Amino acid sequence: MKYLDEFSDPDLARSLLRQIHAATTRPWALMEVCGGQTHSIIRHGIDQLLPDGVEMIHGPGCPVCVTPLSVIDKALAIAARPGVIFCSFGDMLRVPGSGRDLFEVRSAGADVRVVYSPLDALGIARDNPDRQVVFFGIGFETTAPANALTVHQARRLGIRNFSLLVSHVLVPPAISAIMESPRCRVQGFLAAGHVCSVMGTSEYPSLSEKYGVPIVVTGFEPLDVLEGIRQAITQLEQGRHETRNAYPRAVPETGNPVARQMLADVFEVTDRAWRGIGTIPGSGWRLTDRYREFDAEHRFDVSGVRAAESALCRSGEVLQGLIKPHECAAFGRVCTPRQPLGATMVSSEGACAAYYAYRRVAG
Amino acid sequence: MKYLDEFSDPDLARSLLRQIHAATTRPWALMEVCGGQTHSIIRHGIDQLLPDGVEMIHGPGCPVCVTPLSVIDKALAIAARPGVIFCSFGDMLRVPGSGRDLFEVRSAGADVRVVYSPLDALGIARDNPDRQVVFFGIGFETTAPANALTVHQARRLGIRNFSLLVSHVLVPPAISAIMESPRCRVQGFLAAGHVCSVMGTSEYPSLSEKYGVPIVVTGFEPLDVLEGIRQAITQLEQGRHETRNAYPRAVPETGNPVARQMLADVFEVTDRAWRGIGTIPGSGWRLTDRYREFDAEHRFDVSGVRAAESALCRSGEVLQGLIKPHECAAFGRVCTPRQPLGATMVSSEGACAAYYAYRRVAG
Amino acid sequence: MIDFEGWTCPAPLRDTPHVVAGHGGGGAMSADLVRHLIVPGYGDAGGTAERDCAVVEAGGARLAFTTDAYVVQPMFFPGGSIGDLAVNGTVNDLAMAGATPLFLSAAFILEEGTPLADLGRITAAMGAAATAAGVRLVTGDTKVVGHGSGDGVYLTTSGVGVVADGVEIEPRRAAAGDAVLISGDLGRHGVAVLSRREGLEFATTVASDTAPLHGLVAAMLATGADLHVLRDPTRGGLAAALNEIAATARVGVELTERDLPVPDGVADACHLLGLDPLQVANEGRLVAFVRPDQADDVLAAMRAHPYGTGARRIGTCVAGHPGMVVARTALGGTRVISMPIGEQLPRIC
Amino acid sequence: MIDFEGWTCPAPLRDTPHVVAGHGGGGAMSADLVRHLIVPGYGDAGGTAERDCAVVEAGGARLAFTTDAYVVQPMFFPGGSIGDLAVNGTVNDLAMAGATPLFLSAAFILEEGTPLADLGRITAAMGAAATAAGVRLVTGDTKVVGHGSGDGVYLTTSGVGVVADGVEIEPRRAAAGDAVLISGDLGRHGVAVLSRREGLEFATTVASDTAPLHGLVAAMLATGADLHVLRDPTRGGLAAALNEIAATARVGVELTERDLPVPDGVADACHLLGLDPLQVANEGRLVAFVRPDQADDVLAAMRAHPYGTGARRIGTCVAGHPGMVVARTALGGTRVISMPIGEQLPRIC
Amino acid sequence: MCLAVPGRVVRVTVVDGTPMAEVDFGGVRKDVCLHYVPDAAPGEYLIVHVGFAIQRLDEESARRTLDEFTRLGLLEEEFGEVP
Amino acid sequence: MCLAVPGRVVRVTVVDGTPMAEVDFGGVRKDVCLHYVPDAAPGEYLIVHVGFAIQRLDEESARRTLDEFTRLGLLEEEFGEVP
Ligand code: SF4
Ligand code: SF4
Ligand SMILES: [Mg+2]
Ligand SMILES: [Mg+2]
Ligand SMILES: [Mg+2]
Ligand SMILES: [Mg+2]
Ligand SMILES: [Mg+2]
Ligand SMILES: [Mg+2]
Ligand SMILES: [Mg+2]
Ligand SMILES: [Mg+2]
Ligand SMILES: [Mg+2]
Ligand SMILES: [Mg+2]
Repeated sequence: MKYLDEFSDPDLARSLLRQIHAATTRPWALMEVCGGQTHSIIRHGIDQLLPDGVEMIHGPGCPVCVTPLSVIDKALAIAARPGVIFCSFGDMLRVPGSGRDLFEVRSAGADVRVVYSPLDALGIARDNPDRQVVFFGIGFETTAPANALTVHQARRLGIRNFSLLVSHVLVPPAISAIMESPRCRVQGFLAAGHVCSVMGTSEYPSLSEKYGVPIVVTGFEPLDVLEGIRQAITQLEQGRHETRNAYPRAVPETGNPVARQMLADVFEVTDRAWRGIGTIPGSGWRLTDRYREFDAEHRFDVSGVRAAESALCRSGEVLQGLIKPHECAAFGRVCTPRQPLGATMVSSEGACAAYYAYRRVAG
Repeated sequence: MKYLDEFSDPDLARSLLRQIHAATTRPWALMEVCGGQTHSIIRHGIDQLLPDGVEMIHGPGCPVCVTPLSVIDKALAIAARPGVIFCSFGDMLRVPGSGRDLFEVRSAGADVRVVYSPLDALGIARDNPDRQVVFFGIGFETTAPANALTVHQARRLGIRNFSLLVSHVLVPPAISAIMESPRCRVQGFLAAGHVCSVMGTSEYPSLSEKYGVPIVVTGFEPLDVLEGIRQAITQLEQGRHETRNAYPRAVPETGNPVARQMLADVFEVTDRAWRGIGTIPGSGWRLTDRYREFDAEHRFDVSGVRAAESALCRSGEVLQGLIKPHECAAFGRVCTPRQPLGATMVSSEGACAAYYAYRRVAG
Repeated sequence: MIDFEGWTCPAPLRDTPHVVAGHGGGGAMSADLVRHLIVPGYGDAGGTAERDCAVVEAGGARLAFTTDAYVVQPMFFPGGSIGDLAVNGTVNDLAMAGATPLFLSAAFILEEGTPLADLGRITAAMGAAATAAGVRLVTGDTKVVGHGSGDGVYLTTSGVGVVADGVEIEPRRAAAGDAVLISGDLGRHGVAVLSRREGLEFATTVASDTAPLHGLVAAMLATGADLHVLRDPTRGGLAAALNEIAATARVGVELTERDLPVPDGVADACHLLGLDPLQVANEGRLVAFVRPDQADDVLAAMRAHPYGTGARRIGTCVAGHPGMVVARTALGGTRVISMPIGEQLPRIC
Repeated sequence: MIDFEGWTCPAPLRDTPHVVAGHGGGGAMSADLVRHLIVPGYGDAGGTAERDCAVVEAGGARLAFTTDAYVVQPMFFPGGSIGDLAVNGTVNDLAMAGATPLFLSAAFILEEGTPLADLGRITAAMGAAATAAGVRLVTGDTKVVGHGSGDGVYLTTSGVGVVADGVEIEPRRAAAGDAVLISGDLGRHGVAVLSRREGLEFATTVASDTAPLHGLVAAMLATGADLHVLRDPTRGGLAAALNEIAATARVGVELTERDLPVPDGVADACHLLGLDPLQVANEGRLVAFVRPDQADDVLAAMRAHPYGTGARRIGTCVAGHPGMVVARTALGGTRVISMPIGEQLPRIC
Repeated sequence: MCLAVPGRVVRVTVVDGTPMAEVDFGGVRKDVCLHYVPDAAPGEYLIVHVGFAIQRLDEESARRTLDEFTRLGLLEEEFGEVP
Repeated sequence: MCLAVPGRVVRVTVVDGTPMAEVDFGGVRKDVCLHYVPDAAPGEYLIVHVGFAIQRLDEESARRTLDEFTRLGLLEEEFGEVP
């Protein structure tokens, strides 16, 4: 695909790698915030090609992984109700709640459907006027415009049997929370390019400043990731800590003003729990009062749902790079990709899952 | 089974047959009104063992066969509605309406269920409060008490998602209609024992009197049928025309007073169309006003349903013994048990179906 | 009896644009579907695909090969489960060709939400039945379908067996004069399953007759008799089995009703529901067409086998009324035992 | 790389008391279900029942025997239908044992309400595929299930073929040093089906690769090479096929990512939906493990066959990291190609 | 019309205010509504149609009918067989 | 997070008052909501996430970035390879 293949060119990648090696004089710990970048790093083996001592810490930027247990449990409770069609992005179906996952709820008879887009869920609502259609509106700032427009359309078109179970999370507060952690080892960030395609880059310079870390906005192809690493290490080696945009083809400084305006109309900032990490103040979006009637938590009383996170799971520490997955006593024993206890074992790019896959590689 | 096996004894049957032969001096045409007796006659080959010239004309006493096309079409229309559970006795499922049958409606997604008893349908209504449960309440006087009590219970227990699609028919008006037919060949009747178990025998003497025909109330086992034939022929040979009860073990003269009282409360007399015959005045029951809200025709507006009976079908004449099935041009060509046009081809004991089965027997 | 000049066979499948339940009843609608839609679709690659069990030659061996899909509801019933049914049914289809069954395959279609414990009970029943029948389950497949796109466990077994030289057991070999034998009483399986069917539940002591019959067939062959036809009267019961044989061989069959072994519990359940016991399924019975001079030997061999203790002669194959099965009633009349159309329905009339 | 002392295999099937979709995905959950529930249920009658295709001896012949259930939705997709899929799939399972496929059976489970015209199209596709593959559809069965207890047509085909003496093609024969070959490009079937899947519809020119592969196998055998393993990478794709072989033979596999032939249309669709093309199903491809000194001959023979024109070497079987498949990335790193767990899900992340 | 069969009352109960009975039909047992034969007692035979007892079976009358058939048969033997 | 891919606009339409586009992703085509990039024209490249265009792809910028990578590679060659 054009603009993907070019930014995967192995020769240019090797050239960038050589420059990273040339620039690196000591160990550095960088975090790619975004799960998509984690995926790219593992998929292409980039971490294995970095200079010894340059460590990539996988951040909490997988929307599937960080959706709090309590919200998953609410999703399971709503999906199990008779008459409900519960729609979700595919990768949410295998995420375990306290007891089971959406696959199991579906296997017990619930009508759970995988859709490509929230607009597909709205179409299902229109086609099934006698059913309640709920879309599981998770995601970071990238996905929020899609969910926002969908609920906006539902209101505009009067599709009242549609609602959104919202669990949006925001990147900048997460970066703050990571940096505020007493044992934080992160020295520089790769910021998530597609989040910035929507939001722009203006939120990051103050974070670079406050915490003294370079933040490089970058993309997802190997060259993008490598260039992000190169720029971050170059800054670190030079003692700088600035916000830089290494993904200008997709990220204008102002992001997408139309989308930001819609977001401001549909969503408002709220505290949000992150799975395995805990509550981060002001780190999420919920529907504004104007859209309250389309809020699935409001429409279906799920206030009684209580989540019990596994006492064994140390994914919060893993996410912050404080421990390695195999230092968790549950790892590979009671916690596996098939029976995950924590967020980081759920998704294939989660740190624990990645370690699990590599566990047998002759080192 | 006790009281079935004893009344099927072959030795006693042959003895009764010999007495029939002994008593018969000329041809007689008898009608067994009841489809159950038709079934028994064919099942045991009784018609083949009667004296030459004694002809059994199969009457319109199969509730499945005579249910009018318009009611079947209403049943199909109601069953096809979303949210409806349509319950029926098994043998109604294959009866064709103008276009299709309940099997085909079910194959298109309707929830059509076979039940043993109308009470089972009421149980389904109780178990599915969010669905409309409709029972196809067909039958003669024998079945009417069951349907009556079921709708009575629904009212008493407040099960408001239950309704009855009623098409009850009555034997005495049918006997009158047959005898009033200008070309009528029937000289004596076997009356339906189980109808009389409910209604008693008091309606028949006036018919015997008015039309000058013997009427013998009898049962369904070979000895019962043979005894009915024997008594009818004996009367005919002697020039008598009386109503006699040859089934006293199941038929008290007053029938079942408790049942008759319930019937009077739940049902009222109405004109009723008989499939292939036409409308017979006062030959049916419908729900009284007290039970109107449990009337499926009332609950589901099916007034627009119009039935188109096949122009080819001559089942009315067949039923009255005026023509033989193979004299119908459609017989065996466009009308077969698998693709029946008329009532008498629908049920395995219908006259046309019976002829179809025998068509290949070396005469 | 009746003049039937101008008789025409009704156009098959006419006016039925969709699959309906009756297409699976093992009667005339099932047969039409296979004959007029499935086999024509196969074209030159089919040809013999109508057969319940094919006898083919491969690598110099004479093989029997068969398949059957099992969708029985409920999956567990008095006397058995879908698991032993699927093993015994396929073993029996091989046995009806005179084959020694050797290897079975099993393909599962599982509905989401099916308790794994149920699947475990089924596979254990399959293992036990296979061990009892002396066959091995050598290959398989498993698929999962969504909730509401299945019903618990559907199970398709296929089987391979070896047919000895000289054994030619086929429906078309039914010949006028043949004795018609049955290996035991009728209707137990169908009544057992019906008694647990949702909406019809009744209490009964009748249990399914499910059993592997290849040992019985071996005992019959060991008499040296030239068995013409063997058939397991499953879906559609004895009525369907005999009508199929009569139609295939263009012979008539005459039964003596008094000799048809219908156990009391089956007769009673059929009375109650208005069913014909001759149309009720059996899963551990066979019907045999045997030369009349060999019938007594074969009957004796059957009766000496555990699965043939109730064997008896029930009728005769005749040249008259080809394609038609007729029973002489206890009263001395005759009635036509016709091919069931679709599936059996409880009657009120 | 990581210390994994104290590692324990997770208890199979733990905490999953019901069948879920993943049990049918052809990945680890499917394998667990077979290994830890179905086969143990069979007891002594099973044993080799894990096999996709069994090689057995019957009547002096060496036979291959296999079965597969097809529940694909939609039933018609670019490049084929459930009908040709069911014929080719079973032909291929036989071919992967080095057998010459001869006879097929077909058992239908039809949902009430399925248009007979659809069934007709399916049987015609089966006939055409069987004719093309030179096999005969010799026996079958048809069942009907209620509306909402099925989904159109489910079709189980079983197949019997003959294996020549000396041919020993089995997963456990994979040996360190073997060249790993693929017969053509990857992922066409899965993408074609996904493109018509309700809720995911997209326009694409990618069509299913469904094809019978026994002719290709015959051409490979005709080189005289000692083929160690053949496998059709169907459900779970190349990832599942190689992981299964690696696990069975206790060998490692090393792929060179650059050599994996993923056509543009497949790569693009996978990018869009976040799928891994190595986990996407193929229905007309085989992967072969061949002695390194014979690899060139075999590759040449493959390329000369119409279904092998895109054949190429994609990797090597190694003694290191037994049970594990690793790919060298274009950048020079490595990544683990792990066994898919359940079925593939479109990702947003 | 109206398939109705004789069965023997095994046990009587009341469900939702309605008298019910377990009825034995030669081994097969079904629950039957007794609303129309409310005083039926265990051991008695009932005529049952679609789950309802519609009438009591008069055993004495049944015996008399059968006796009558037998008597007619004996009489007939005296007068010789008919064709 | 946030799998988003570049695609080329083939055709634009309006559905229910919302601008939509058929977008080509190297052969694969999907309908995409243009609400957030309403002035996108056929031939332009968009960044698409879960059925929505979230941003225009700046082709000029992409070319410049690639040129820069190439230039850095050439520079590096001048200075010799790193380990
Ligand atoms: S291995 Fe499992 S339990 Fe341990 S930290 Fe990772 S996700 Fe949590
Ligand atoms: S053969 Fe068919 S069309 Fe003719 S009278 Fe009988 S039912 Fe009607
Ligand atoms: Mg078979
Ligand atoms: Mg058979
Ligand atoms: Mg069979
Ligand atoms: Mg398989
Ligand atoms: Mg179900
Ligand atoms: Mg297979
Ligand atoms: Mg295979
Ligand atoms: Mg296969
Ligand atoms: Mg069969
Ligand atoms: Mg369906």
